[in-house]
Amino acid sequence: MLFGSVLPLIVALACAPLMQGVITRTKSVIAGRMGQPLMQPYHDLWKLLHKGAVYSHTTSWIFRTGPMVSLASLLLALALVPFGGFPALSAFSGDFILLAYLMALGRFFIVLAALDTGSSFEGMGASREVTFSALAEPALFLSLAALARQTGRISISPLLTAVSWSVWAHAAPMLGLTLAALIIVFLAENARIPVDDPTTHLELTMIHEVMVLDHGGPDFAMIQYGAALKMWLFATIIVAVAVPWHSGNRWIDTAVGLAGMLILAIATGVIESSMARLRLLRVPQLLLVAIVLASLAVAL
Amino acid sequence: MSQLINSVLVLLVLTGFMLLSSSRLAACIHVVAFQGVLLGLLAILMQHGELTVTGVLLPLSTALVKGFLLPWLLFRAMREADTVREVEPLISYNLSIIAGSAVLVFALWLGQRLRLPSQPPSSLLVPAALFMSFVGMLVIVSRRKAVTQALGYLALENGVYAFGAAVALRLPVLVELGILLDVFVGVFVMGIAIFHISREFEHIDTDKFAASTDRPR
Amino acid sequence: MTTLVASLLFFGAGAVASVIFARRQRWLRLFGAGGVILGSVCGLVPAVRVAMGAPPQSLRMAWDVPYGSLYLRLDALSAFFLVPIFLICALAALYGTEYLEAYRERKSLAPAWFFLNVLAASMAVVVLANNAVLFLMAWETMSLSSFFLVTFENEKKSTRRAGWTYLVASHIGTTFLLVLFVLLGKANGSLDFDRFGPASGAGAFFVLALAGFGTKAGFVPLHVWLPEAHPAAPSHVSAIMSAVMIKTGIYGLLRILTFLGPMQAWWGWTLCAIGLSSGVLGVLLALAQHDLKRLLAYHSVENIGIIALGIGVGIVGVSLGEPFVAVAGFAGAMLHVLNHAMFKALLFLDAGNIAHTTHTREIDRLGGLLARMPATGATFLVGAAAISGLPPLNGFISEFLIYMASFKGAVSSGAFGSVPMLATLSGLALIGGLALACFTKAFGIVFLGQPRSERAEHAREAGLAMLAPGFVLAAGCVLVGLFGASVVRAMAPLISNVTHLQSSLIGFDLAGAANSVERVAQFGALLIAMAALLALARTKVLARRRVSTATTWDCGYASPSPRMQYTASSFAQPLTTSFRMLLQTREVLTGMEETFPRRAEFHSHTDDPYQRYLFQPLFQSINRATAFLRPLQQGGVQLYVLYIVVTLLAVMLWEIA
Amino acid sequence: MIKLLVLIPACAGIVTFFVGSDRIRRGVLISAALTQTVLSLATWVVPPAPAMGAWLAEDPLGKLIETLTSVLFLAVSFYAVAYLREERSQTHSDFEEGFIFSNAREASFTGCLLLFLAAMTLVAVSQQLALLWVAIEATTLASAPLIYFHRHHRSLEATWKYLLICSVGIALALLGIFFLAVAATNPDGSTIALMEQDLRLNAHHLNVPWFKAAFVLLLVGYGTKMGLAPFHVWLPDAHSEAPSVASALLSGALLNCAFLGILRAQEISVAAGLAEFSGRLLLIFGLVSMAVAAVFICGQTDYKRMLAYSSVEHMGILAVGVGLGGAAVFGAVLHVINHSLAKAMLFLVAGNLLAVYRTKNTGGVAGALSVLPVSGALWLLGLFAITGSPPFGPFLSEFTILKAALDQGQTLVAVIYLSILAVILAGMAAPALAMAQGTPPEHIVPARSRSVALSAVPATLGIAVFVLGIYVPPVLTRALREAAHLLG
Repeated sequence: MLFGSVLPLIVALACAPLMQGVITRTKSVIAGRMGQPLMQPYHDLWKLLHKGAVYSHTTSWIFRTGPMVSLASLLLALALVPFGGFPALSAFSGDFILLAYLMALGRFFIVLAALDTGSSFEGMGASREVTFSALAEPALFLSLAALARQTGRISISPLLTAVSWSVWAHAAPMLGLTLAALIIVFLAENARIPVDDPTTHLELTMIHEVMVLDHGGPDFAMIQYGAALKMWLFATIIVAVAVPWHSGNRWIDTAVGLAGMLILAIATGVIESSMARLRLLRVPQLLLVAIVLASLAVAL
Repeated sequence: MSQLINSVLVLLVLTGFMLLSSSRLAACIHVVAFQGVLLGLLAILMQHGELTVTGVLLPLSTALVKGFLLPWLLFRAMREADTVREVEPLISYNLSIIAGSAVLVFALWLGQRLRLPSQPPSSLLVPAALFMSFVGMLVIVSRRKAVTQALGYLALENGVYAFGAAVALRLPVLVELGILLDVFVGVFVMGIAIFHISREFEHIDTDKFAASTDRPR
Repeated sequence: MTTLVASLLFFGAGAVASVIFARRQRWLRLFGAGGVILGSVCGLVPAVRVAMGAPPQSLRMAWDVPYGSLYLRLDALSAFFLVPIFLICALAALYGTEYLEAYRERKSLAPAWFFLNVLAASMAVVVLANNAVLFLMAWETMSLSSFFLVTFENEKKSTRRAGWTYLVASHIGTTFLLVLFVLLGKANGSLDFDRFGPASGAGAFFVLALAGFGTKAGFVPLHVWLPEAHPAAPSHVSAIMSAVMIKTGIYGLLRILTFLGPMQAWWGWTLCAIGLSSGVLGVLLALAQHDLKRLLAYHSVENIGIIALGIGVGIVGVSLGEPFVAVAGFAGAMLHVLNHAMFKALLFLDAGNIAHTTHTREIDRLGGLLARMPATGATFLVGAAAISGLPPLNGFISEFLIYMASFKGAVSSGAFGSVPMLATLSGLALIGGLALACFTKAFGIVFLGQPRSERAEHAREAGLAMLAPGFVLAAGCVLVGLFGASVVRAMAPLISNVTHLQSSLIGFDLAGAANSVERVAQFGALLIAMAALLALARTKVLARRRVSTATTWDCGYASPSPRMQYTASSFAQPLTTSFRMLLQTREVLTGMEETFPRRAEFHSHTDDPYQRYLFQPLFQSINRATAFLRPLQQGGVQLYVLYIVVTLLAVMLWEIA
Repeated sequence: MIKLLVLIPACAGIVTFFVGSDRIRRGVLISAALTQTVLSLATWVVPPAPAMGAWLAEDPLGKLIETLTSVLFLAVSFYAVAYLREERSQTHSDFEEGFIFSNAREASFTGCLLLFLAAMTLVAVSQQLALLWVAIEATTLASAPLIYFHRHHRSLEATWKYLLICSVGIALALLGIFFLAVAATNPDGSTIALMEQDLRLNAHHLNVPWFKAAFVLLLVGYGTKMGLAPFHVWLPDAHSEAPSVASALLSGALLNCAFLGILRAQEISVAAGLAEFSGRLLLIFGLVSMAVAAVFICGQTDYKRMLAYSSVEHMGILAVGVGLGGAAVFGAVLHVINHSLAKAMLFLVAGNLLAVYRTKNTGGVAGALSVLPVSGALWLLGLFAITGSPPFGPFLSEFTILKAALDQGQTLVAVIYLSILAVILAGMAAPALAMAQGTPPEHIVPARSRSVALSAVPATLGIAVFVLGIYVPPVLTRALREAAHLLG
């Protein structure tokens, strides 16, 4: 049993960077390039872990703490999410509030670390990060509330397990709307196009990437790994809602879940390739759309 | 008897109109002095024939104070003030008289509404007294000089007194004297004030008082 | 009860001693602060005991005042408010001993100590009073003494202005309370609280209480005095006012709820609406501020909004017959009262440390203070994380309970009943996100990066008396974050008092809520452990590598200067622009005209919208009306007599005819 | 004993006119005030026998007003001695317009003060309504010279207005008394004596229309003297131009005496079962007075005028209290005491401010707390007391009136009452706070040592206001109950 609960965590820890690799690969394929290997994120992390560190004179202990706290909070958050047929390591009423706020805690420290450098570019990124996440938060909570209303559960692990085809059958529009809202939140929170462009090299236009300009070595590895975990976490929720396959056999369910993750990664790559990044001023509107979608999902 | 009372009352009403229409300050003081004498007469007439010592002495002293002493004070104040001896009304004399007539009508109406509990010797009593008081106030409101206002106050007081006399009020002597003393001191103090005003302002026009206002400046 | 009376006597003695030793600085400090600290410590003992479940105590004495009696009662509700009051007062007094020294040369400190004692005593009596006259007297004494503390630096015009606003606002608030208590007295035949009971017209009472107590608590739109008065006061007083004094408004509201009988759903909805607008507007306005203490003051509006949300959800829960929603809502609100007291006092005291050494509260003039004031910075970080509602600190626990209540309410009620719950939910989420933005700004700009001015450059760490309260409060934030469950469990009598629900129901649901809180706390502990583990790993890894320092990467620009750093205003700009409609920020941009512009200036200023569009026009129109009538008194005697004549005739005609 | 109450100050007053030595004259003032106060306090222990055929007698209401007047006068006379000592120099330059003026002779000022006290005492103890009238008019005449102490044109103007307008008002009150006499005449010609008690006992035999008319006249007449709007117009001028000693007495004692005149009429009206009619009138005039005061307090730039308008406001509150009847009357009578003490204190403090800052303009006074610490603190205390904040006396009385209004279901009255009080607080606090707080103008020096009495007297009054706010002695409560008993 314990192994079953730890499994989602192990899968997440192991496969999270792979998801980024899949997205990058998808984009290269669509662009007609060969692209980097699927395992490139792992290589990157490995290389970073073996580097030294360079710190700016202006920075303080906050700058060094930021990546650790951020990674720690994401690791704990993952313990709350189920995967495939396996329940989460821990579940209690209201745990998704903790989930959301653990991510907020991580963000809090990353943002402070960015401000610690005194660089105006990182300040700019930090400012955008807090702006967009402040707007993404209500959308996330409303989406979760919509799911909670459909399933009658207020704990994330039972809630996601309770979503089934029968729920879809009788509340398809609501779940659809919720899913749409969740996908927007997913894109925004993980700094994907159309909100942010993870591959841009112009500091003025970036959000997440610009915040971590000054980090290097193991610190940067922690941040990158944390980002991968965060994407995995959101993706898990989306997949659990979109592919509520409960065959009875946990291993089959897990395989289905992994397939779902793959599809989502590819879909993200497709979205990124087919869309341009939005103007920064338009991003709040996109998030507002997410809020409206989620509210509709709850109210209906 | 009641004819006599009636004629005194009519005379009192006439003095009211005279007060409103005279343009000379001195004439006005004379009119008020005459009112004082008439009041004394009225008070004696209202004694119902049973003349007592106090019943005669009080009206006499009233006549003395109101008819001679106070007018004298006012004359003195006027002389000391030594300014233009015109009345200088704020509204024209014609308008004053019209206002006076209106007030008379009002007084008559009020007299109708407020019936005396016991049958009065003359139906004119209450209206005439009220009319006199109103005229006093009218003078205060419509005249410029401090002296005229003191005069108006006196006329008002006369009206009130006339009412007292008219309803044959038997106030204790002490009170009557007290009232008289108050009026006397009042006018006396006013006279002093007028004297100071004339020295301080070089005019005694109270409508130019404006040092203490709350008008937004 | 004897201990409580002794505590009040200590305050009294402190006040008297402050007058007697007005000219002896050392004695003044000793007795002024000693009175507050001794009184608070003395009062904490019974307060904590009753809060943890000891039976209520009361004391009644005759009092020769119309309708009054000296009737004090310490029950769970009072005790729960009394604990933070005493705690914060004692710490603030300790802080004041050092903080006020800066004013010693310029002015007498006697009023500051005198009124601090009076304020502490009057707050205690407010929550203890069991008679309306006594309550009102203590209430106004509290307002007056805090008014004098607010205007301590009255040589500044802005402070005097703030004082006036505060005075007028609290007076208007009290006016509603006068009516409220008189009507309650009329309905129940006595002005003693224990005679108050359910009466017809409960809705009207509720509205009156909302207006009266809401003014003190700072509910939007009655909050306008708050961002003026709190920053103007000396920092330890700001801490008391923001942390506990405005909570007496919440106390009053809850106390009134205990009288009113069955709760109606619309009360809850109203409170939710007020809470939402206070929370969102409070945090948005805070984001737009440039003054650190003003920013904190607006956060008080925000947090009061969160508390109102909790109470509102709780009331809706009671009226819908959902005990869990009710219990979690009220428990969250109550816990947030305690938590906000701790972290807001902490933040104000730290802001005081900063103002003390740099003589400025302008966020954009500060920077890099963490290196210069490490202890202040660390405690401020704890406070900032706590107020943003981040685990594992106390702010998260209370918000967590309110979230849970509204989730539960949204799940189990019909479409109609779920609307306020969902509004609360998304509102809380938005508030949480914005608060995070605001405090990353506050902490990031003030403490991180490089100093933006000479003053910040030479900042020095405060002394022990000013740091110790911060440590205590920071520790409190962590401890409540980790052991909040036991506090929640102790709230059963209090919640049954307010909600009139059966205690068995409350016990069950409270246990449920407490269990979740406990799990959260476990995660908090794990989080700390995990972070420590990672830190260990990182040190291990880096130990063998080269660690060097360099200039901040600035796109290749070699010598960045402090002036090039991002500022607080620019940090908040995307959000203030998004909410332009609510904030109406005024921006003035000059310069940038020639090809090589010499000088460009940019100012932005955000007025309080209610101040600007509601209260200023209101007071201006009163002024205009009086100015319009003033020519009535124009000086001429004739006119004056005419007034008399006309009035006389009019009344005669009216009454006689 | 009752006669002595009136005669002591009267004789002392006449004597002082002729005393040349400052020292003796001041001694006479203090000792007369002291004796009178002791006597009037003695009447609380030993009820005095009625005098002059029961024309002079002490009923609970009269006793209260009388004692209050004596005590206040005693306090003010201590202040006055110190004040006169400071004002010794004969010529002053006016601080508003800069001209040179002199003061009136100190002998006549002191004499008039004492005569004023005698007249006020007579008002309080008269049971005969016409005698009451005589006494009230006498207060006008005795106090007019007090206003004209500083010999310059503004004070003269104020004196003239005071004299003329009050005389006109009082003349109307006399007419009212005559009307009352008519109302007291039975159709058979027999009359009820114009004694308070007789009228009250035979109130049901009164002729109603005449009584109503009489009440209106008395209300307008005495209301003029009391400062009910719109008859209050003389009041701000007189109270602001008079020296502070006189202002304190005018506001603190004289207004009560005029109020007593109205209360006498109200007692009869209540006995006659016409409380509804007279109460309504009082209520309306009370609220109008409060509103008018609010209008002129907001934006007021002269602090003595501000205090004067505040007196108008409080007279309005008294009228509202009595007009409401029931428990509110108790509040109103209590408020008489609270207002007198607080307002007298404020005027005396204003005198101190005036002496140092040499301006009556609120804008010219700042930082009083640092220049005159005691006076500055008392100024703030007075501000909060007079605006009805706890823990000061006026709060309790205003609260009692409010409670009565709401208990009677007069919600509209309560709402108007409270809103006006709020506006007045806002209007008064802004300038008054700025006066006490802030930094004093540079040319102001707290130099010259001032007599202790100048701050001790207002401080004593301030303490009294505070004590009455947290403790109403049972003996006072009983006296107030008795006094309120006959007023419905």
